[in-house]
Amino acid sequence: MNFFPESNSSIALEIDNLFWIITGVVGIATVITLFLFVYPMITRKKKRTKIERYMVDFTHKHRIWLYTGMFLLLMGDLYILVKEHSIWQRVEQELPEPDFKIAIVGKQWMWEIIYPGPDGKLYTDDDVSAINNLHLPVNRVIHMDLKALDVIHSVFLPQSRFKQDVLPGRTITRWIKLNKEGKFDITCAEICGLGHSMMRGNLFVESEEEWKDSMDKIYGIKK
Amino acid sequence: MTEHKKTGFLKRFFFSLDHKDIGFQYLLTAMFMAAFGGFFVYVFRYNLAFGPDDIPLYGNLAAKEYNQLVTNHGAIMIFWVGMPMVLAVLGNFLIPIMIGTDDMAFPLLNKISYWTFLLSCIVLLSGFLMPTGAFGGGWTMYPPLSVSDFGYNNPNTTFKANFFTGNTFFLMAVALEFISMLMGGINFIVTTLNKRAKGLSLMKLPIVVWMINIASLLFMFSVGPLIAGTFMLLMDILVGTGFFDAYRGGDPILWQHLFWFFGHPEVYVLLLPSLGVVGEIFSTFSRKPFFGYKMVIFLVLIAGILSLVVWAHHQFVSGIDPGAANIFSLLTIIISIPFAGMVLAYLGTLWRGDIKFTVPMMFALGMLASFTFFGGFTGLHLGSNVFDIYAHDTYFVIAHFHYTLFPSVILGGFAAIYYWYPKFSGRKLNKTLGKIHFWGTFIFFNSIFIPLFWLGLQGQHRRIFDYSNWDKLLMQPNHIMARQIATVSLIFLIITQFIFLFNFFKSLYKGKVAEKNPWKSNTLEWQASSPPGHGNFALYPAVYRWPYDYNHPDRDTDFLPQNEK
Amino acid sequence: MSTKFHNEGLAHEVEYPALNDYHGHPNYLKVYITLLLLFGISLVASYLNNFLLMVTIVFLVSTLKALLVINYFMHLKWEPIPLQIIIYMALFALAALIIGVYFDVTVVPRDVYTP
Amino acid sequence: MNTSINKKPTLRDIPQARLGVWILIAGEFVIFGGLIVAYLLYRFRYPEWAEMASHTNIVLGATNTFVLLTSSYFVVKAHDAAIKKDKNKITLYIGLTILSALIFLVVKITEYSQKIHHGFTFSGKELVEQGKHIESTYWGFYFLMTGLHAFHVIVGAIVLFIVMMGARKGKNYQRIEVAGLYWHMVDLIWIFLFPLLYIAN
Repeated sequence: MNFFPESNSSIALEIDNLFWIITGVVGIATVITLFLFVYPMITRKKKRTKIERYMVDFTHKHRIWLYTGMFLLLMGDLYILVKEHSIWQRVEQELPEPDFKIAIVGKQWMWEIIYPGPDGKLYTDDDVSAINNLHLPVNRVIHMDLKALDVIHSVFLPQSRFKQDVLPGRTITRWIKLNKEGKFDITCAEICGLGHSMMRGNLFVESEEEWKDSMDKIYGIKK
Repeated sequence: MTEHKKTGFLKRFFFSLDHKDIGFQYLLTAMFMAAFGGFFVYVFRYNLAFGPDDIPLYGNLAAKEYNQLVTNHGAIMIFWVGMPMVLAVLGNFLIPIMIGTDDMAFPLLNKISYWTFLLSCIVLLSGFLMPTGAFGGGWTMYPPLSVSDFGYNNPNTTFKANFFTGNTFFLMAVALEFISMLMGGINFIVTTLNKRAKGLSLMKLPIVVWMINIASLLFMFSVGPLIAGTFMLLMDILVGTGFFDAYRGGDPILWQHLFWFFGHPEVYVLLLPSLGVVGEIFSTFSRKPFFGYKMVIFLVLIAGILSLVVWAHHQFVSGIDPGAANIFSLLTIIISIPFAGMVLAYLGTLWRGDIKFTVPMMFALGMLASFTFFGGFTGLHLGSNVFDIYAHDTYFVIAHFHYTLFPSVILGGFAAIYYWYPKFSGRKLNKTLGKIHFWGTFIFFNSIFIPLFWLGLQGQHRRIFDYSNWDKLLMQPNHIMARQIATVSLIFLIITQFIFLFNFFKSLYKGKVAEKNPWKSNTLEWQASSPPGHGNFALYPAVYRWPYDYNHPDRDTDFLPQNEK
Repeated sequence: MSTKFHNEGLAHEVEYPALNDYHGHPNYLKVYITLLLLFGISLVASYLNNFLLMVTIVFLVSTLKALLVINYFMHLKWEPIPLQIIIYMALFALAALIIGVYFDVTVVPRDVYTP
Repeated sequence: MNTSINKKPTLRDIPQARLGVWILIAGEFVIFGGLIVAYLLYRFRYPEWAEMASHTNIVLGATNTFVLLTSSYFVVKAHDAAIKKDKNKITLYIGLTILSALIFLVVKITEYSQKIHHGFTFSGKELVEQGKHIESTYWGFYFLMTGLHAFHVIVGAIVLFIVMMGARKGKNYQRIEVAGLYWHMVDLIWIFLFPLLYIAN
C-alpha cells in the first residue's frame, strides 16, 4: 500500500522523507511507551509487598528515569528540527532565480491563472488569463504570485506537496520546480463557501516544446 | 448533614444553586448537544462514503447543508460538548466536594453561567432557522467568508438582513459560550483558592482539581483576545466596519491569530481536566500513590505557559511570516517534552501497581493510550512546519485532532462518569454494559480515524462535499473503501452510545445502591454520603494527608482517606 | 448547625475587614498628586516634535500610572503573591500575542488585488 | 495599626469576592488587551491613521482622564471610609465617583456627536465614500474601544450605586472595596486608551 500519491516536484521526496524520519522517531518512542504501558498490566497479579507498591517518595532514581525519557524525546525532537529546518528555508524562505513567473488568483470558485504575455513580464497590459488550467514547463524554477480576490482560498497541489493559503490583501510569492510530466490536480484546501468542492483545477506539466505550443494556444485565443 | 429535601423537577433543574445540580444540568445539556453533533457527523460521513442521496433519517444532502453540518459539528463538539463536559461538569461537580466545602464561592454566578450557556445553545441551534440557513464557513470562522459568503461584494447591506443570518447567530452563540465559561472559570479558581478544607494545602489537592484550575486559567488568559475579536467580527457583519476587511485596511490573518491564540490553549483546556481524571483513576485502581505528583503539576504549568506561545502552528501555510514559523515549529515540538514527562509519570503510577480493570480504569487506559500513541505522536508530524505544508487541512490533521480531542472529551468524560456515577447518583452503573460500551467505543473510534490518517496522507483535503472531482487522486477503490470503513465504524460508534444512555438513565432509578466509597478511594468526595445532600458534608472535614496514600505500609487497609489522621 | 472552619458562605457573611486581611494604607493623596503630575507630563510630552521620544515618554508614563493605580489604589502590592502572578500572567499572554502577530500584520507589504 | 502589617495575607485569608473580582479583572485585561493589540498592530502598519488620530479632541480626552483619575481617588477614599464604617463619608465619596462617571459620559457623548457630525462614524461609510478606505477602520477601533469602555463605566457606576445604597443601610461594607477594584480597572484601561487614541498622532 502506498502512503503518498505520486510526486512531481523537487521538494516532494524531501517532504515524504521527513515524514518517515518523524515516524521513525515516533516509532521508537512508541515502542518504549508501549512497553511501559503493557508491562504493568501483564505483571499486575504478581505478589508484592506493600512497601514495593508504596512509592510515595519521588526519589532521585525516579527523577532520573523521568528526565531520561524526556531527554530522549528532546533528542528526537532536535533531530527532527535539524532535519526540517534546511528544507523549510529552501522551500519557504528563499526564492531561487525564476525562469518563469505566473500569478494565481483564487476566486469563488475558480482559479484564475495570469500568464505574462509574450513580453515575459507579469502585470503588464499583454497579460493573459486563463481559468483553472495551469500549464507549466518541466524542470524550470517557476515563481507563483498567489493572491485571492474575495475570501481565503488555498492553493494545494497534492502531487507537488505544495500548499499555500491565499488571502485577500496580500500577495505571497512561492516557487516550485516540477520534475515529472503529466496531468495533475489543483485543489482548494481552505473552505471558501458553497462551491468549495467544485473548485478544482488542472496542472499540466509539459516538456519545453509542448509547453510552448500550449502557451501559443493560450495567447492565440486571446489575440 | 442537612436534610435532602425532595424538590420539584423544575426547581431542581432550573433554579437550584447547588453545584451538583448545576453540574448535572451541564451534563444533560452537553449530552443533548452531543446528540446534535453526532447526528451531523453521521449525515456528512454517510454522504462521503455512500453519496448524498437518500441518507437514512435525513434525506438528500446539498453542498450548502454539508458545509453547515461540518461547521456546526466542529463547533458543537468543541464548545458545546467538550467545554461543558470536561470543564463545567467536572469543575462544578468535583471542585467543591473534593476540597471539602459546601458549594461554589459564588453559587448565583454559577447559575448565571449555566443559563448563559443554555442561551448560547439556543442561539446556536436557532441559527438553523434563519432564512440563509446556519453558518457554514468552518468552525474557525475565518473572516472574509464568515463576514459574508460572498467576500467583499456582500449583497446584504441592512442591519436587519445581516442580523438574521447564521453567521451572526453562530458568532453570538460562541461569544455567549465564552462568557459563560469565563464566569464558570472565575468560580472554580476562587473556590479552589479560597474555600479549601482545613489543612488542605495546595500541594495536597487532588490532581484533577489542579488540572481544572490550570485549564480555567489558561482559558481565561487565551480567550480574551478572541472575545475582542468576536466583537470586531460581529461589528464587521452587522455594522459594516472593516476590522478584517482587506479592502479597508483590515487583515484577515489577524483573526486567525486571535482565533488560534485561543484555539491552541483550548486544546489543553479540554485535555488537562481529562488527564486529571485519568490520574485519579490510575492511582485508585493501581492501588498506588500518584507517581511524581509535584513533578506533574510543574510540568503542566510549563506546558500551560508554553501553550500560550505556540498557536501559529495552525497557520504555517496560511501566509504568516516564514521566519516566525521556524520559531513556532520549534516551540511546538518542544511542548512535547513536558507532555512526555507527564505521560511517563502516569505510567509510573501503573508500574508495579495492583491494577484492577474496572470500567473507569479501562476508559482511562484507553484515553491515555489513544491520546499518546496517535494524538500526541502525530502532533510531532504536524508540529514540523515542513510536513505541515503537505498535511495542513488534510484528513491527517482531522485524524490527529480527533485523536487528541476524542480521548480527552469522550473517553476521559466517560471515565469520569463511570468513576463518579456512584457518588452523584448513589447508584451503580451496570458493569457488563459498561465493558461492552468501552470496547465498542474504543474499537470503533480507532477504526474511524486510522483510515483517515491514510486518506490524509493520500492528499484528501478537508470540508469537501464530493470527491468525485478528483477521480485520479482520491477516487481509487482503496480510497472509497477507507471512507466506507470510517463511516460504517462511525455508525457503530453511535449505536454503541445508546448502550451507555440506556445504562445511564436506567441506573439512575433502578441501579444497585452504591455504598459510600465503592472504589475505596481516598479523596474527600468519597467521605460524603452518596449522593451528597445540599451542603455536601455533615461535618466539614479536616485534612491531614495528601489524597494518594494507597497501600500505606503502616496501615492494614490498602487505602487511607485524606481526612484520617 | 455544623462546625465550620474556613472562610465560607457568601462573602457578605464574613466580618469586614476579614481577619488576617490587613493591607497597608498608603497615603492616597500623595499617590493621587503623583498621578496628576504624571498626567501633566504626558500632556506636555504630547506637544514634543520628536515622534519617537514623545511616544516613548507617553507610554512610559502610562505604564507608571498604571503601576501606581494597580499597586496602591488597588492594593495589589499587598495581595498574595500567587494572585499577583495571575494578574501579570495576563500581561505575559498579551506580550506573547503582540510579538507573535507583529511580523504577520505589521511587517507585510501593503497590497490589495482588485480585478 | 495592626501588628501583622508586614505579613502578606494568604490566598485563603482574603475575601472571596475580592479574589473573584481580581480574576475577573485579569480576564478583562486580556479582552481589552486583545483590542489594544489589534489596534496597535494596525496603527504601526498604517501611518495614515496618525492623521485620523489628530481628529480626536485632546482637550475632551484629557478632561476625561482627569475625571477618571480623580474618581479613582474618591473610590479609594470611600474604601478607607468603609473600613472605618463611616456611612456619611462613604456616601460622599461614592456619590462623587458616580458624579465623575456622569461627567465622563457626558463628555463622551459630546465627543461622539462631534465625531459623527464630522463624518467619522463607526462603520466609516462616509470615509469610504471619500475614497479613504484604510482610514475608515481607525474609527471602527475608536468607537469600539471607547464604546466598550464607556459600557464598563456605566456598569461600574450602577454597581457603585447599588453598593452605596447597601452601605447606607449599614451592611456589606466590603462590597465597596470590591466595586472599587472594578472601578479602578475602568480607570486603568482608560490610562492606556487615552494615549493610544488621543495623544499619539
